[in-house]
Parts: sequence; C-alpha cells; structure tokens
Amino acid sequence: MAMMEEPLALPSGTVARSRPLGAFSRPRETSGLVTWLTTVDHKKIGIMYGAAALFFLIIGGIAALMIRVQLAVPDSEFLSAEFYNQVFTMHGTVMVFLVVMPIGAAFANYLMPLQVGARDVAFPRINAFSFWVFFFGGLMLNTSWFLGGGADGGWFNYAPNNGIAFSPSNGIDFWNIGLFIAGIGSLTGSVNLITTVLNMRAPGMSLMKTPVFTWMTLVTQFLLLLAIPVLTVAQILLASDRLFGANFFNVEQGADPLLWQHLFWIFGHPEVYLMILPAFGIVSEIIPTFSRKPIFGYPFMVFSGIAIGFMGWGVWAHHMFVSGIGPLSVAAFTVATMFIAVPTGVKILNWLATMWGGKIILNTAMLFSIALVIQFTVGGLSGVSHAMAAHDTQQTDTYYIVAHFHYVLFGGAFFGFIGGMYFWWPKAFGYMLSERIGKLQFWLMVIGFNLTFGPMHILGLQGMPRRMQTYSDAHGFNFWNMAATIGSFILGFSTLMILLNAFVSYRKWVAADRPNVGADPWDARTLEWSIQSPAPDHNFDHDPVVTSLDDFWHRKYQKDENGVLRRVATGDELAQPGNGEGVHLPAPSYWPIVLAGSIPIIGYGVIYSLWLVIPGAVLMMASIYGWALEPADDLDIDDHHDDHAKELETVS
Amino acid sequence: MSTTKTRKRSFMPRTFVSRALPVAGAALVLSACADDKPLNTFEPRGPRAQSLYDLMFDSGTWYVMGIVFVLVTFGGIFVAIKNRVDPATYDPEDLPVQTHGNITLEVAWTILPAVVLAIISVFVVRTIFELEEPNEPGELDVMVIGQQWWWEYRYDVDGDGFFTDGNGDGVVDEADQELPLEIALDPDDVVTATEMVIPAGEQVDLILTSRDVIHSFWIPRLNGKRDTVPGRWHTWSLEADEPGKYTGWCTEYCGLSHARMRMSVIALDDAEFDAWLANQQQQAEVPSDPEAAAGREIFANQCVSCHVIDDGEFEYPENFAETVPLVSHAAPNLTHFATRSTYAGGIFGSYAGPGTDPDDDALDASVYNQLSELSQNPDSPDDYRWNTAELKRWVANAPGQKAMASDVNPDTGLGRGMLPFPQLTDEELDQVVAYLATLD
Amino acid sequence: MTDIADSATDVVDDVASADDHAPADHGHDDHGGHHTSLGLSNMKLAMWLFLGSECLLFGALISTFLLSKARFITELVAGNPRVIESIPAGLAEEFIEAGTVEPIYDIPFTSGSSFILLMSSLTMVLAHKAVSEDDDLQTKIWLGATALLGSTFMAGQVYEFTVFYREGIEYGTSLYGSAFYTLTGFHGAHVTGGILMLLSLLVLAFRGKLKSNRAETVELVGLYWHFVDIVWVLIFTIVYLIP
Amino acid sequence: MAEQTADVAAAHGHAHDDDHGHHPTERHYWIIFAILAVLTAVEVAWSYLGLEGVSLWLPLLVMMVAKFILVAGEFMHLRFDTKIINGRVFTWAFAASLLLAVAVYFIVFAAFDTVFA
Repeated sequence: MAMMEEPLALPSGTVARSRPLGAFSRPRETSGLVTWLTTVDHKKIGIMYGAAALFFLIIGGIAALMIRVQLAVPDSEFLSAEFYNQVFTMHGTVMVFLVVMPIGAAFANYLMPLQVGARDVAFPRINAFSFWVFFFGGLMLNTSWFLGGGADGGWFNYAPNNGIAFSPSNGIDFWNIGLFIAGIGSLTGSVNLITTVLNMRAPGMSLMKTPVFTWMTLVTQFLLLLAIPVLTVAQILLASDRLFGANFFNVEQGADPLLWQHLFWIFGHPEVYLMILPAFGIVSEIIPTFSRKPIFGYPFMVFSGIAIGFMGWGVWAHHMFVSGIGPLSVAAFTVATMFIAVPTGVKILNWLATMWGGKIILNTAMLFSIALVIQFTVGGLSGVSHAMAAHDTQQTDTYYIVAHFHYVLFGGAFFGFIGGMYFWWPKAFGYMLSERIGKLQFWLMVIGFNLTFGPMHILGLQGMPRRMQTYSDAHGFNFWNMAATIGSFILGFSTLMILLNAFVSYRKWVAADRPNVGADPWDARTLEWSIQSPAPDHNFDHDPVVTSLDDFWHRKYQKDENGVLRRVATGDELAQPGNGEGVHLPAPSYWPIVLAGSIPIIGYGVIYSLWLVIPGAVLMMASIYGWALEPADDLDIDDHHDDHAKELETVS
Repeated sequence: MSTTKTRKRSFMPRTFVSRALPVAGAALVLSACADDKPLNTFEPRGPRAQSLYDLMFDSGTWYVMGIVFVLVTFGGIFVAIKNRVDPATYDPEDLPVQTHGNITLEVAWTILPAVVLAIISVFVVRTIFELEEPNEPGELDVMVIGQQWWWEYRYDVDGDGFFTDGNGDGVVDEADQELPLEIALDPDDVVTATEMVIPAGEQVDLILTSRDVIHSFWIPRLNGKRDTVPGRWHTWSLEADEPGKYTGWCTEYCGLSHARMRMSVIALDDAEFDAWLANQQQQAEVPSDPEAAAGREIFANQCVSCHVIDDGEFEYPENFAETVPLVSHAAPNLTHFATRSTYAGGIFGSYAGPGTDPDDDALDASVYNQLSELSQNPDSPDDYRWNTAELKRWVANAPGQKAMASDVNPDTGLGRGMLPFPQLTDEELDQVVAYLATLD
Repeated sequence: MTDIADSATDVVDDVASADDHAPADHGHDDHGGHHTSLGLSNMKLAMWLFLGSECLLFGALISTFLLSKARFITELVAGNPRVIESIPAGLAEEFIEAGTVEPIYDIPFTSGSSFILLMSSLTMVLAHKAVSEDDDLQTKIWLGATALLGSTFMAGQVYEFTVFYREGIEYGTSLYGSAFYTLTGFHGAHVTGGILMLLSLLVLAFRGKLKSNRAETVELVGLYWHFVDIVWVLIFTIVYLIP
Repeated sequence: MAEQTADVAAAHGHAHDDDHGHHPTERHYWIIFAILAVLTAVEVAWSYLGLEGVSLWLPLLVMMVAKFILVAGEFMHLRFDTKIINGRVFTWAFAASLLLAVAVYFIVFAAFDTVFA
C-alpha cells in the first residue's frame, strides 16, 4: 500500500520550478494545447488515443462509403480501378491499425490504471511516446494519399503483389513504414501497460480480484507484445525488398511468397483477438453493472480470455486454407480453429447468464453491450463455418468473409467501444451523454449495421468475391449491394452521432449550469467510480485498499443481520474527494513528442532519400539523451531521485 | 441512484426484431437458392462442390449454427426484455439474487460445444482429404497458369504428364515443380486461355501456378477455390455433372484489374469435347480472304511480340523461340481465338447472341463448338454474330476498356496488360478483327 | 531499416532505464526500496517483457534465414539458371557440388568473434557486480572492456561482410545474401545499440555519477547485452556451424 | 475497515525483497564463463569432425541450448529470480515468449515441409 503514498511534494495546482535544460525545461503550462502535447497523464493520453482514433475513423469511414457507393450498382464508374484498390486497402488498414486498435488503447490507457487503483502507468513518458509515435505513424501512412496514392495491396498486402514490380508507387512503402512506426508505439505501450497491470495494482488487489476489463487489457497487451515483432520482421523483409533490392519475396530467386502470409498471419490472428478482447472487457463491466449482478463465472471469464489469447497463436493458417499449404496443415489448423469457439462461447453464455435473473436497466451502454453479444455471436458462427477448411474454400475471399469480420470487428468490437463511451463518458468528462440521442443512435446503428453487413453474408454465398472494383449485372448481386450501400449511410451517420451527442449534451449541461456528475452515476462496481468525475489528475487521493472483486460495490452494499443486501452508503458518499493534497505527479515533458516526431523523419528518409535519415537520426539521438537526462522537476525530493538534475548540470 | 434520464420505458421494437429476422433469414435461404446467380455456392453442379455443400448439412453445422443463433439472439433479447426495470422508478436496493456463477453449468457449456465441434471436425477433416484425391489414370490433367489478368490453360492431351511429371516417375512431385513455365509442350498438347473446356462427368485435375502474383482459381459451382502461387505448383480438381457453362472469378486480390480477371469452364459431352480437342490440336490456317490476310500482316507486325498464333508461318522474336509452337507468353495464345466465347480475361463476349453474356451461365454448351459457324451464317436462327465493334475497340485501345498496367517490365519482359494501338486505322482494325474471326 | 529498429531498441532501453519517476516508483515509504504489487522493479519487468518480444523478432529473422537458405539451396541443386546466375561463377559450382553454402564461412574467424562476444557477457556481469559494490575503478574497467569487446565483435562483423561482399555475395543478388545480411545485420544493429548504451554508462561512470543506486540501470543494460549475446549463440550454431 | 486494511497489508507485504543481495561471487562468473568457452570450443571442434545428419546437429543444438541456459540463468540472474507466490516472474515472462517463438516458427517450418520432407 505504500506504493500509493507518494512523496507529498507538490500541492496540486502549483507548478514546480523547472530546471533549465539546455533545450527544454519541463513544460509549465497548466492549460491549453501544450499541456496536451506534453502531457504524461494516462487519462489525457487515453483521451488523445480516442480522439486520434475518431479522426482516423472519419478517414476510414469516408473510404468505406466510397466503396459502398462504387458497389451500389453494377458496372459503376464512380471510382477507377486504381483508386478503388487504394481505397479498400486504406480502409482496411486505417480501420484495423488506426481505429480499432487505438480505441482499445484509449480505453486501456484511461481505465486500466484507474481500475487497478494506480496513480498512473508504470512509465508515464513512455506512455506519451507510445501515443505520439502511433499518431505520427498513422499520419505518415495517410500522407500517402497526397504523395502518389495510398497502398494498393489489400490490408494484408500479399507478396509478391506488394513488390516494387507490381506496385511501383510509394503507397505500399508508406503502408510499410507507417505501420512499422505505429508498431513501435504499440510495442512500447504494451510493455508499459503489462508492467502496470502486473506491478502497480492497489494493495490487496490480487490478480484474481482485478476487473475483467483489466484482465482483457493484460491479455491484449501480451498479444501485442508478442505479435508486433513478427509483423515488424515481415515489414523489414518487405522494405528490404522494395527499397534496398533484397530478394525475400522474389520468386525468381527461389523465394516462397507464402513466407509473407505466414509471418503476416502469425501477427494477424493475435491481432484479431487483440481488437476484440478490449470490447469483451468493456461489456464485462457494463453488463454486470446494469444487470445489478456480479459477472457470472468470473474465473471462467478470465480464463476463457486467456485461452482465447493463447489459442490465437495456433490458428493463423486458417487464413491460408486455399493458399496451398497441404491437407495435413489444413486439417491441423481446422481442428485448432474450431476449438477457439469454445472459450468465446463460454464468454457469450456467461454474459447471458449474468443478465439472467438480473434487474436490467436498458440504457444506451447496456443496449450496445447486448448488441455486441448478439452480433458477435453471428460473427462467431460464420467464423465456425470458415473454420471448416473444406467449406471455407467456397467462402474465403468472398463477401461472406467481409460480413464475418465486420460482424466481429464492427458489430462486436466497435459496438462495445461505443457502449463503453456511453458508460465511461461521465467519468472522463464529468457530464452525462443524452440517453435519448444515445438510444436513437443505438437503433440507427443496429439497423444500419445489419443492413450493411447482413446482406454481405448472402452476397458472399452467392459468390461475390471481395476486393472487386465492379461486378456485372449478370451476376445478380444488384439488390443486396444496393441494400448494403443504403445501410452503410445509415451506419455512417449513426456512428457520428456519438460526436453529436457529446456536443449537444455538453451544451445542454453547461446551459443548465449543472455541476459535474457525481463520482458514481451508474451505481457501478469498480474502482474508477470511487473517485470524482472527471477523474482528477492524480486519480486517487490515497491508496484504495482492495479486499474483494468489485471491491467498491461491496463497500456500498453489505449484508444486514438477516443476510439481506442493503446499501450502506452511496458511491458519492464513499468516493474520494479528489483534493489530492500534496500528491506528487510526474511532470509533463516535451521529449516524448519530440522523440516520436523524429522517427517519421527517418521513415520519409528511408522512402525518399537516405540523406533525410541523418537529421532524423540526429534528432532522435538528441531526444533520447534529452529524455534520459531530463530532471525530475521537483527539487524538494531528496536522495537519488534528484540526481538526474545534478547529473545534467555536470553533463551539460 | 441511476441518473439515467429516460422517462418513458425504452423503445424496444419487438415487432422489428421478431419480424425482420425471420424475413431476413427466409430471404437468405431463398436468394441463396435462386438460380439466376451464376457464381452461387449453394448450387453445386459437380461432385466436389456437392461434397462441400453437403458437408455443412451432413455435419449438421448449419443446424447447429442456426440453433445457437436463435438461442443467443432471442435468448438475449428475451432476457433483456423480461428482466428490465424502469430506471426512473427502480429502487437500487431491489437487488436480484447475486449469483456469482455455477461451476457445473459453466463446465457443461465448455464441454458441450467442444464435443459438438470435435464431431464436426471429423467430417471436415474427412472432406479435406477427399478433396485431394487425384483422378483416375487416363483422365485429363490441365495446367492452370494465372497471370495479370487472365488465365492460361495447358492441356496434357497425350497424357505423358509432360508438365506435371518431368522425371517420368508417374508422380507429380517436387522435382517436377522445378520445370520452368516457358517450356514448350508436346505437339499434341493444347494451350488456350480464359475459358477452360472440359469433358462433363469426368474429374479433371488441375495443376495451378502463376507467372506473377498470387491468383485464385474458383468455379463456385464445381469446386472451392485454390490459390495459384508463383513458384509453387498446387493441385486441385474440377468435375461437372452436366454439360454447361460455369463461370468463375479470380478470388485472390491480384492488383489493378483484379475485378476483371474472370473465367469460365465449359463442360461438353464426350463427343463435343473430342471434337473441340481435335480442332484445338490443329494449327491455325493462313487466311485466303484478302481482308483477313491483310489483318494477318498487321498482326505479324504489331502483335507477335506478345501473342502467339500457331499457323506454322509466323516468325517470332528470339526469346519466343523455345516456346513456339504452343505456349503463350506475355499474352494469350490466340491460335483458336474464334472458338472462345469470351476474351480479355473473360469480361467481353466474342459473340453476341443468346446466352453470350460473359458473366452469365446461360450459354448452351451444345452450340459452343459451332459459335464460329453460327456467327458466319446470316440465316442462323439463333442470331449469333461476331462482336466486331467491341473487338475493334479492344484492339485499338485495350487499356481504355480494362484497367491495365501496360508498360512492359524490362526485367521480366512481361507486360501487365495490352498496349493501345492508336497507330492502327479503322480499316486496319477491321482487317485485324476479320483475321481474328478466321481463327477457329 | 536497421536504423529504425536500432532506434526503437534504444528508445525502449535507454528510455526505460532513465524513466524512473513513474509515480508509484518512488520509494518514499517506511520500508525503503521499490514497492510494487509483485515486489519487483518495474523497469526490470519491462526489460524482460521487451526481451520476450525480441525472442519473436529474432525467431522470425532466424526462421526467414533458414527457409531462404533451404529454398536457395534447393534451387541451386535443381539447377535453376536464374539462381545460378545470381551468384559469382566460381562459387556456383562449389555451391552445387557441396549442396551447401558453407564454403564461404570462415569458421575459425567467426569462432573467435563469438568468443569475444561471449567474453563481453562476463565483463558485463562483472561491471554490474562492481557498480553494485560501489567499486568505481572496476566499474570503469569492466564497462570499458565490455564496450571494447562489443566493438571488436562489430569490427569482425564488418570485416566478414566485406569479405563476403568481395566474394560476390551481395545483398541484392540472391535470396541467400539478403537473408544472411539481414539476420546478421540486425543482430549487429542490436550490438551497436548496446555499445552506445555502454558508452553512455561509461561517461556517467567517469563523471562519478554511476553509484550503487544506479546499479539497476547497469543491470538493465546488462540484460539487454546478455540477450544480444544469447542471440549470437543461436546464430553462431544455427547459421555457421550447422550447414 | 481497519481490520481489512491490516489483512491486505499483510497480503501485500510479500516478496519485498528484490533479487539484490544473493548475487554470486566473481569467481562464480569466471567459472561460468570458462564452461561457456569450453562449450564453444567443443561446438567448433564438433563441426569439424565431418559428421552429417543427426549426429552433427543434435549435439550442436544441445550445446547451444546449454550455453543459452547458462547465460540466461547465471549472467542474466534468472536462476536468482525472485520467487513470488505464483512463480518466478521474469523467468516466466521470458521463457513463455521463447517457447511461443520456438513453437510458432517450428509450425511454420512444418507447413513449409522443410522439417518433415
């Protein structure tokens, strides 16, 4: 418990004197843009992850709508083949790497430290660096639109079609380097978050007392930690081929193009789970809260999550059932893939069992969660039909697959994320989102989503291949494509309603001059609701001490002498006041953003001119040393914590 | 405690859910069974596709999926509606029974799906290996070569397995896979493009490979798909129960004109197939008609650096020497161009007339061998005619008709599409097309 | 590419080792020392996680090398003219005859450089021991020795590359060349990153700033350094000794 | 509450000792290094014996693994990894990743038929 009783050096709100640093002193601003650029606060970083993801969502969403417009009618000439190929590639890439993954990271960053009762993540500056390097990598990827066109190889960019001979523009280089850079952020982020979960939990919070969301974050980050390097290697091989004339995918030199597929999917399948598991964690918090019951079978929920993460490593070749890997491999991967349905099925049934016999408050967050359960089930079931390798030869690379993974990633993950936003919005921003707009959004999204992607099951089984710029009237795909296009516009509009809701609700809240919402507006269960909303900078005034799972709830409700649960206190009564006197917080820093900014310079240099690598590398080395030598800002701290500063004086 | 602001009971359109879902389900079944979908996977026309179709029913997978779907969907909605409380009037102390779990139940729903899946996987594994069974000796082998953005087929007519069994040990093995693609075929063997003609009722084994990037060969009503990977030789097979046209589509994303890389399989009855084969084994004739002869001259000047027409007279560039007489190279072999009903990667019809839409499966297989004759017969009751105008447009400016990267790669000598020929006059185009019409 | 990977490594390492003001990391309490859920240092945990991640990275690179080598030799033996053209005339026959690419390796030389890298692990661990005992002189000696041995190893690598290059094994000419240079080059980049960290520590040591309270920083750099050594143990056996 | 706090404090109070303190002696490190050097010498010698197949690569791999374990266990102090309730955290974090890497890439080899061909 001592871990939270920090040196009480700084009265909150006061800024420490900063030591001159040569280049930068630690930033002193308390408001404005600079606080965001230099923040090391996990909550601000989480919000920035979310904002960046929404920004990229708009790019990916516009691409999606362009695809749907193009496919609305047969023989359409809305987009050229060349541009269409870029659009669907970038849609997939942006949505996977720059939308779903960072929204997961947003929730993990914002919530996980609060849920484990920590004051921040283990390495706050690295956390900021992770965000900025992800964001700059994503921006760099998207600059390809203006620099000769986006990548055009599909989001998994199979070799040798990704080679310079078949894709001579720089699009795939941007895909490669941009994602490589974003991957650095994922990797450092995963190390950081795993360390936080494992090592910074509140006193008494054993691993089996941590909330399910935190567990899923842990599993997710382990998947990232171990999957990203495999993609990195694939990207290194590709970059070597494209930019430096290597031969890894040069068939004429005896290379085997399937190497790319193996490497990509060894990464890619864990990737799929690391996109869905955070949403599983989110609904595992929402459903118990609004069913007024604890999660059904907590250990099963945890272990099934671990099992999914673990089994995710043994099934990658089910993406390659038609690649010609041989019947033995196909059979082995079929069986392995089948059994992934078991832990996912356990989760679904446990969510239903949690609702069973509950007192269900059907608000927006809960509706989104229920929709996740049902829609993910649809995606899971079509997944089982893909796992049947023989039959998959009829389904893979058709719209049936497109339907499948959108049911998983949109109907599953994204619905969970939107539900999570409704649930935690008051915690992050201090005001409630409108339930009326929320429910409208929910129903529009459900209708739009199912109208968009439901017909794709039919289209796929009718034989419509994916990644088709156009189709012919004779194929008979017209009706359902038009339906999907109509659905996609409903879906696009309804997705943006979260922003509309945030704006309208905020205006109303301010106009009505209402105070910040209380600590615990939902009568919820986990530690983040035991502090004020919006969460104060320092999170917890003092260490929460945890004795059980859902500790906060058990402090509110206790059994009376008759064994009947009674509310002994409201959440607001129990909540920490949030005055945070004397809490020492890590000071903001310029170095994470500067260091992260140096990396894309190297990236552009690798693509365009190696000379540009030199200033990038110099800036990077300078930032690393600047970072390492940056003093702790609080001069009152005695002993070795101060020696950064002293050391700096001597060095500089 | 809850500050949810809803005053009214939340809107839960039971009617929508309870009506729309069955309707959607029915629509799925109906439209999947409709027979105007030439690529429909629910409409098997051959034993391999049939076994894939049956797999999902025999193993009970569709039923299990259906039951789980209904249980979770309606179970979830039912529980949500039945147990809901009105947040405006809900007393937070009115707590439900605080169940933490039920080990028996949870173990049961861990084990039960595992057992079901284990049973299903037995069926799947069996089918996987069934699909790999080769055809009988003496039946046809065809090599399928994917290329941006059309398909080449090489028929091992004499059955010596020349391209499948280089070391003559009767087995297609790794050593055979080292054979370069440019090797010439035996004189009896046949090379063609875009349309694969097979005998109905016979299993045709395919050897799949690619010249450039990964493609995937898929005739949905005959079998599932398999990728053609450069540098690798995969095996796959097709069998059509009845004569007919079966369309397909490249299904592995293969670059710019992926959407325009289509193909079809024409299954003919035995006699028709033999006639077709005998014709394909002939060399093309040097035309006597002056217009066509002029066309041949133009072809000799402009086209032979990519296209092969085997009439024994053409002089080809040096790097073609080893591949002539039969093999196509950078572009389709056109020796019997006029016998094919489609061209340009199966997106245009060479003939107009009943059922000639390239993407439609309505073409009557029994007229397939006579298309050329019918088109030249002004009294033809079926009114087939040579698609002269479209062909002229194609020859004049192919990249305008189909997205292509026409620049020739100096390293590989391969173009990735046909060049435009703006230098050809209208008259010359007429002559070229007239020449092509003689290639039957 | 290696620049970036290298820098990624630097970022994780240098930065992790310096970022010790995570809020929960200040040991201002009754007991002294770090207090974390597991009772372990955050930074050491992070370093081990990072090294776990590196296992997957080098695993993929080694696998790529082995697959490429196998494919390359198969093509050679099969007599694929394009593959044979891609390597110098004199070597091609030698390769085909041996069915291997081994003849170009200079095993005694590489054994020497492997030994040097192995030795640097010893000096590294001695440096850590010295710094935790506040033995300034030994700290400087062993850190310097480690950096020197690492640099010697790198010099050997560069020499080997130039020999190969002169023999005609170029990065772009063959699958084998690409795979070999990428694997060993990547390892070399990691070593270079380690040398930079060691030199930074050495500067601190000479400025009298490397005391036992920073033993953990030295240990972290040591973990990284030993890991790089371990990777070479694998590469040496798998790439060089087993044809 | 106070009672709970005390319990928790006790529960939390485990394993405060980091692994400092029981590091081996300098001599120990030299001995380990000597073993490593000998192993390397034997490896190189073995590769010169002209053996082929299993008798060549199996002993080499065994010696490689032995070196690996020695460096990780002794120089990287995994042998002295703090034992806390569920085991040795660093060892697990590293070994799990390592085993995963070995398993995954072995399967890749199997899929390429280079191991079992």
